[in-house]
Amino acid sequence: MYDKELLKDFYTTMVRIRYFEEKIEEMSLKGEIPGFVHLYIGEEAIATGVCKNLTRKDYIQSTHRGHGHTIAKGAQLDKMMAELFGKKTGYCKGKGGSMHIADFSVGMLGANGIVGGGFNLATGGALAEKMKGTNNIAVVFFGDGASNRGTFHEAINMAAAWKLPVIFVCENNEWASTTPYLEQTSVKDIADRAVGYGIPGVIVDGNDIFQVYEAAKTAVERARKGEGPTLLEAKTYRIKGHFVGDPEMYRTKEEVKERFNSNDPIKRFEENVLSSGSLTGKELAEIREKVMLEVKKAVDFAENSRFPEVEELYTDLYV
Amino acid sequence: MYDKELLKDFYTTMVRIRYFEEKIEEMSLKGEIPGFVHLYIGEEAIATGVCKNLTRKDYIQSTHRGHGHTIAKGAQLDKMMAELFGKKTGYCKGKGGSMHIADFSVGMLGANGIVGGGFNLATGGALAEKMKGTNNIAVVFFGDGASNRGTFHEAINMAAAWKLPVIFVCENNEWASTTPYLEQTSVKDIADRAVGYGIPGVIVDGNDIFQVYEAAKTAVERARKGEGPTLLEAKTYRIKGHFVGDPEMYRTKEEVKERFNSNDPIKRFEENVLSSGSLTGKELAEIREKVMLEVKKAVDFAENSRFPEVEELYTDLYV
Amino acid sequence: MRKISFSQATLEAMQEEMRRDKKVFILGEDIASQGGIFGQFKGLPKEFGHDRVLDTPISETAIVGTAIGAALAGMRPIADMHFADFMGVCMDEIFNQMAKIRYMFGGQTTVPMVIRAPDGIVRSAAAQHSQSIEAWFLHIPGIKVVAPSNPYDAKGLLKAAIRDDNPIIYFENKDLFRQLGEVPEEEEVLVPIGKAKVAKEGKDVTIISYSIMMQNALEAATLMEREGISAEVVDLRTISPIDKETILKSVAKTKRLLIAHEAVKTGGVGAEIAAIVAEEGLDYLDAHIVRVGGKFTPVPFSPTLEKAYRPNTADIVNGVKGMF
Amino acid sequence: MRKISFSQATLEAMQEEMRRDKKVFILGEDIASQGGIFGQFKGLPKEFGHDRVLDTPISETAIVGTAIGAALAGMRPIADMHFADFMGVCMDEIFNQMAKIRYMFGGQTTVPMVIRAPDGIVRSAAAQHSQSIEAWFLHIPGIKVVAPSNPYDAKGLLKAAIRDDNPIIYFENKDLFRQLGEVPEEEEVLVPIGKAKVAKEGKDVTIISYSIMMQNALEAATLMEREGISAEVVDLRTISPIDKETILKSVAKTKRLLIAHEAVKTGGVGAEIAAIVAEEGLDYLDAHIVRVGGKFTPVPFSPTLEKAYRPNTADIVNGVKGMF
Ligand SMILES: Cc1ncc(C[n+]2csc(CCOP(=O)(O)OP(=O)(O)O)c2C)c(N)n1
Ligand SMILES: Cc1ncc(C[n+]2csc(CCOP(=O)(O)OP(=O)(O)O)c2C)c(N)n1
Ligand SMILES: [Mg+2]
Ligand SMILES: [Mg+2]
Repeated sequence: MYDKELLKDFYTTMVRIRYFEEKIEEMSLKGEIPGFVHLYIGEEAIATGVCKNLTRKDYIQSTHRGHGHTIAKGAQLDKMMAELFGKKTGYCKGKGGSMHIADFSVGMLGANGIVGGGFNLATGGALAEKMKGTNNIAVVFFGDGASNRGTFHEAINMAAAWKLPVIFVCENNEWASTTPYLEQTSVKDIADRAVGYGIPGVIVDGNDIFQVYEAAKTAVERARKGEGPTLLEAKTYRIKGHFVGDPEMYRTKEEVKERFNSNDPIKRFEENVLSSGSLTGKELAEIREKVMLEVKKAVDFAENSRFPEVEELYTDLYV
Repeated sequence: MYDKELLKDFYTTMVRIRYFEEKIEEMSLKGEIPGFVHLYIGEEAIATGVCKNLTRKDYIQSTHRGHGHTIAKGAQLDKMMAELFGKKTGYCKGKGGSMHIADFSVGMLGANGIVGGGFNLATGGALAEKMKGTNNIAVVFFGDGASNRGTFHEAINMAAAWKLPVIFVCENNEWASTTPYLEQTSVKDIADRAVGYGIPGVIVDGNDIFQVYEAAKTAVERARKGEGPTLLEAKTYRIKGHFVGDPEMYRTKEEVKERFNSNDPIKRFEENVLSSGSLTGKELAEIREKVMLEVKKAVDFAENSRFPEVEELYTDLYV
Repeated sequence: MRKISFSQATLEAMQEEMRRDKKVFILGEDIASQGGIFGQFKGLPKEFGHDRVLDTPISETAIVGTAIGAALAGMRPIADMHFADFMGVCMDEIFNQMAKIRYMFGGQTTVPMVIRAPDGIVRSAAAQHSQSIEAWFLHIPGIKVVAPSNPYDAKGLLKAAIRDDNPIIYFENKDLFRQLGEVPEEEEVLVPIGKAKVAKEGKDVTIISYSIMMQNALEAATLMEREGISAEVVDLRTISPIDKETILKSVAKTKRLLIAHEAVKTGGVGAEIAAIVAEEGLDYLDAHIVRVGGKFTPVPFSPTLEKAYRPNTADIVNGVKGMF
Repeated sequence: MRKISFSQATLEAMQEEMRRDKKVFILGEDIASQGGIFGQFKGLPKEFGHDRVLDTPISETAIVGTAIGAALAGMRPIADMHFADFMGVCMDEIFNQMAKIRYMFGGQTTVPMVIRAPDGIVRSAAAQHSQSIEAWFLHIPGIKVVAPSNPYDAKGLLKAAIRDDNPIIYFENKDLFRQLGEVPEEEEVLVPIGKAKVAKEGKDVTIISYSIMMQNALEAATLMEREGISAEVVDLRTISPIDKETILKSVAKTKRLLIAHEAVKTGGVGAEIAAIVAEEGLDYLDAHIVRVGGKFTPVPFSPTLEKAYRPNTADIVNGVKGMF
C-alpha cells in the first residue's frame, strides 16, 4: 500500500509535467518559444516514478526531451518557463533553452542536445559520489535511439566494471525521431544488453507509475548499497511529434491516438487510485487546479521577464 | 578429417607468422625497425584459423597487432618486412610502418593505430558487398581491450540490425596493454555481449587452430548466406610485452613462460598432427625450413631496399 | 532561368549522381522516412529504393566508419551528419581514418566519399546545434572541404564532390536551405573544387567570404557602393585546399582585405587567409586586415543573444570603413 | 639549481596538487600499473592509492565524460589521453560538453578539470600517434589550452591548470618528456595561465613558438646571433586565450615576425597569430610574416620522410633571413 502523500506526489508531478508541456506546445506553435522543443507528454510516469526515489543530492542527466525529468527532479516551473522563452530570469539566463534546461540546485545536471551525451556524465557523477564516500547516486535517462550510441557502451561497461552507483533508465518510446526503433536497434528489449555488462536488466511498463517506482526503488537500493548499476527499460510510446512542428509523415494519427487513449499514464493512475479508493476525485481535481494555476503563473513570470542584455553574451564563459 | 594440404597450410601460415615475428623482434630490439611494434606470437592460430575460411575477395580489418592477420590473409613477407623497415619497396612505400601495414590486393584493408578503429570499417566493407550482391564477407579482428570502445557497440548493432556479412573476432589475450582485461571489462566472456545484439556469441580456445577454424567456418557460412554477423571470442594469452621494449612490470616472467610452454598453438598443432599421423616430422621440418628461408629473403629484400626520397612526402595524399 | 531552393539543388545533385553511378548511395539518420529535416532528401527512397537511401541508427561513428569501409570496397558513399555539431562524435573516423587511409597505406586505395554537414545558426537551436566548425578540417591534410553559398554552387559542388575520388566534407548552411537561386535545368551544373570565385568585382577592398556570410558580404558591398567604396567580393567555395591564387590576385588589386564567416573568429578560416596574405602579399596591403566572425562564446539560445553573437553586414561595413 | 626531467616535473605537479586537494584525482589508460608510457605517473598509486589513480577501460568517451561528470559533482579530475591523437574519439565530450556546460547552463556550475594530452612526433610513431592538434581547441570558446616547452613550465602550468576552475587542455610534447631542466625544489612553482613569456630578448625579429619547437626557436636565435641578427623569442605557454599583448609588444619592437610550431602549418596556431598582427599590428611590420610548421600531409612513418615532414631550425633561420 502506498502512502497517500506519495500518491498525491505522483499525481502532482505527472500533472505538472503534462500541463507544463501542453502550455509549451501551445506557446511554441504560436512562435513565442524559440528553438527546438521536444515534448514528454505520455511518458510522465517514468521520470516521476524514478525521481520519487531520489533525493536532491542525487544527480540526474537528461536528454533533449528533458522538461519532464527537470520537473520530476524538483525544479520550479517559473524559471523553467522563463528559460524556454529565452529570458534572463530562466535557469540558464536564457543561454540554454529547452534543449539545455538544468537546475543544478536540485541535482538536475542538464538536458543535452547530444543524443547519448549524458551516459558518461552520469557515470562520472556516480564515480565522484563513490570517491567522496556518500551514498548518493546518479541516474541517466535516455531513449531507445540513444541506446545505439557508443557512449551507452563505454559508460555502462565502466560503471559495471567499477560497480558505480548509477542507474541507466531507457525510455523506450518506440521511436527515434522518424525511425521506428526496431528497424535500427538489433534487439527488441534493450534491457537484454545488460547481459553484456553482467548487471541486472529490468523491463517495466513505463506507463504504469507503480511498476516504474518499484523497479527504480530496487535499482536505487542496489546502487546505494554499492552493488553497482542497473539497466532499467521502461516501455512507453512517443505521443507527440519528435519535436513541436514535426509533420509526422512516418506514422498515422490514428495509431498515435489509439496508443494514447488506451495507455495514458495519468489516466491509468487516476483509474487506479479512484477504483482502489486511495484518492478521491475531489483530491485529484484540487491537484489539477493547483497545478494549472502554477503553470499560468509560470507563463506570466516568463512573459514579464526581460530578455538578456547584449553584454550578457560574454558572461558565464570562464570563471 | 582434414585435408593434408589444409593442414600444411595451417602449419605454414602459423610458422610464417612466428618466424617473421621473431625476426621482427630481433630487428626492433637492434633498432633497425623504427616505431612501435606489437607482436602476435602465441596467437597465430586465430588469424590462421579464421583466414583459411576466406578468399582474397573477402576483407579483413586488423589492429595495432597486425602482422599475423596480414600474413594469414596472404600478404608477402618481403614487402611487409620492407614496410616495417620504412623502405619504399614496402606495402605502404614506407609511409605506414608496423601499425599501418596493409595489402589491399589480398583484401587486407589495414592495421590500425586506433584501438577499435576497424569495427565500423569492416561493417562498411560488408555493407558494400551486400549492396553489390556478392557473397563476399568482412572480418574484423580486435582485442579484449577494444571490446570496450564505443565503436564495438555501434558497429555490431548496425551490422546485426542490417544483417550484414561481417564477423567480429575477439582475440581475448587477457591483457590490454598493462591492464588485466577483467579489471576493466565488465564481463568475463566478451561473447556474452552478443546477446545485446541478438546474434550468436561463440567462444573457442584460440590456441587450438581446429576449434578456431571450425567456429569461423560456421560464422562465415552464416554470413555468406545473409544471416548476419557473429561474435566469435577466441581465448588466448599475450606472450610478448605489449610492444617490443615493454618493461612488463605488471606481470611475472614465470607466469608468461608457463602459459606459453603449456599452451603454444604451434606446439599443440604439431603434437596433434604427429600423434594422429596426419603429417610427419619431416613434412613439418620442411615447412619450417622453407619459411625460415623466406623470412631471411624478406630481411635481405628490406635491407637492400632504399628509403623513400624526400619528395615522396607529398605523394599519395590526394588522387 | 528557373529558380530552385538550395535544398532542392542538393537534392537534384544527389539524384543526378545516383542515376549516373550505381555505386553512389547515402546513409544517415532520419533521411529516408521523412526526407531529412530540411527536405534535402525528399523522395530519394522512392526513386532509388531503401537499399541506396539508408536510415541508420543514432551511431555517428558507424555512419562515417561504414561509409569509409564501403568506399574502400569500391562504393561511393555519402554520409549525412544531420548537424555538423555531431561531427565530434565521429571525429576519430574523420581525421584518423578517412583523411589518412590513402596516405598511410601508400596510395594503395582511394576513399571516394562525401560527408554532408549542415552547419550554422538557425532559429535559436543553441550551443550544440548551431556551430560552424570548418576551420578544424582546413588543418587536416587528406580531405577537401567545400561550402557553397547559393543554390547553383550547392548543386555544382555537391556533384563535383560525389565524383571526386578524395574524401570531401560538404558544409551546407542550415539557414540557406530555403534560399532560392537560379540553377539551369538544361545543362549539367558542375563547380570545380579548389577554385574560388569573384562574385562581384571591385577595386577598393576585397571581401572574402563563403557559405551564408556571402549574403552579408554582398549586401555590405552594395551598401558601400553608395558611399563610393567599390568592394570586390570573393566567394571561397572551397575551404581546403584554399585558392591562394585568387585571394592574392584580388588583394593585389584592391590593397585591402576583410574576411567574414559565421564561425568563431579566433582560429577560424579567416586566420589562415589573413596569414597567407601577411606571408605572401604583405606588400599589397594599404591597410590592416580585418576579420569578421562569431564571437568567442558558444552560440547562445536567447534570440537577443544569438543576434549579438552572429556577425552581420554592419560588422563588415564598419570593418571596411576602418581601413580608410 | 637541481635539474629534473619534464616527465618528473609533471609528476611533481600532480603529487603536490593531489596532496594539497583531496578532490584532485586522475584517470586514464595504463597509468597506474606501469606508471604511464613516459613514466609521467610513476609511483602515484603508491602514495595516493588506486582510488585516486584510476586505470580505465579503452573508452575515451568514458574517460573524458566521467571526468566531466565528476567535475560537476565537485571533484577536480585530470583525464589522461595517452596520445593527443585519440582526442578525436572523445571530441564530442570535449567540445560539446566540457567546453559548453558552464556557458549553456548560464553559469550554474564550473567544470574544473584538466585533460593531459601527449602530442607531437616521437620516433616514427606514424600518422595516428604523432599529431599536434592544439589549433582546433583555440577555436573552441570555453576551454583554456596550455603547452609547456620545458620542465619548469611543465610543472608550473600543470599546477596552475589543476587549480583553475575552468576546463583546461594541457598539451605535453612526447619528445620533451626526457628533457632536463632547472626546477627549484624549495619554492612553489606556478606559471600563470594566459601569459606568454619572452624567453630571449632581441631587437631584429620576433620568433613566437611553444612546446618542443621552442628548442628550435632558441637554437635558431643563437645561430643568427652570430650573423648579427638579434632575435627575440617568445614562448607562448598558453595557446588559448592567446596573449595578444605580449605578441604585439614584441612585434612593435622588432618589426618582424616568424611563428613556428610542429603542427601542420595550414590552419595552425600560427595562422591566428599572423592574423592578429595583420589586424592590430600591421603598421609595425617591416617585412612579411613567416610561418614555419608541419607539412601538409599526415605524419609519415619512414624516418627519412618523418624528418622531411618536421619543421626544423634551418626552416626558422631561412625564414628570418628571407625577411631582410
Ligand atoms: C549525437 C546526436 N545524433 C543525432 C541527433 C539528432 N537527434 C535528436 S533526437 C533524435 C532521436 C532520439 O531518439 P531517442 O533516443 O529514442 O529519444 P526520443 O526522442 O525518442 O525521446 C535524434 C536522431 C542528436 N541530437 N545527437
Ligand atoms: C583509441 C585508442 N586508445 C588507446 C590506444 C592505446 N593502446 C594501444 S594498444 C592498447 C591495448 C589494446 O588492448 P587489446 O584491445 O586487448 O589488444 P591487444 O594489444 O591485447 O592485442 C592501447 C590501450 C589506442 N591506440 N587507441
Ligand atoms: Mg525514442
Ligand atoms: Mg588484449
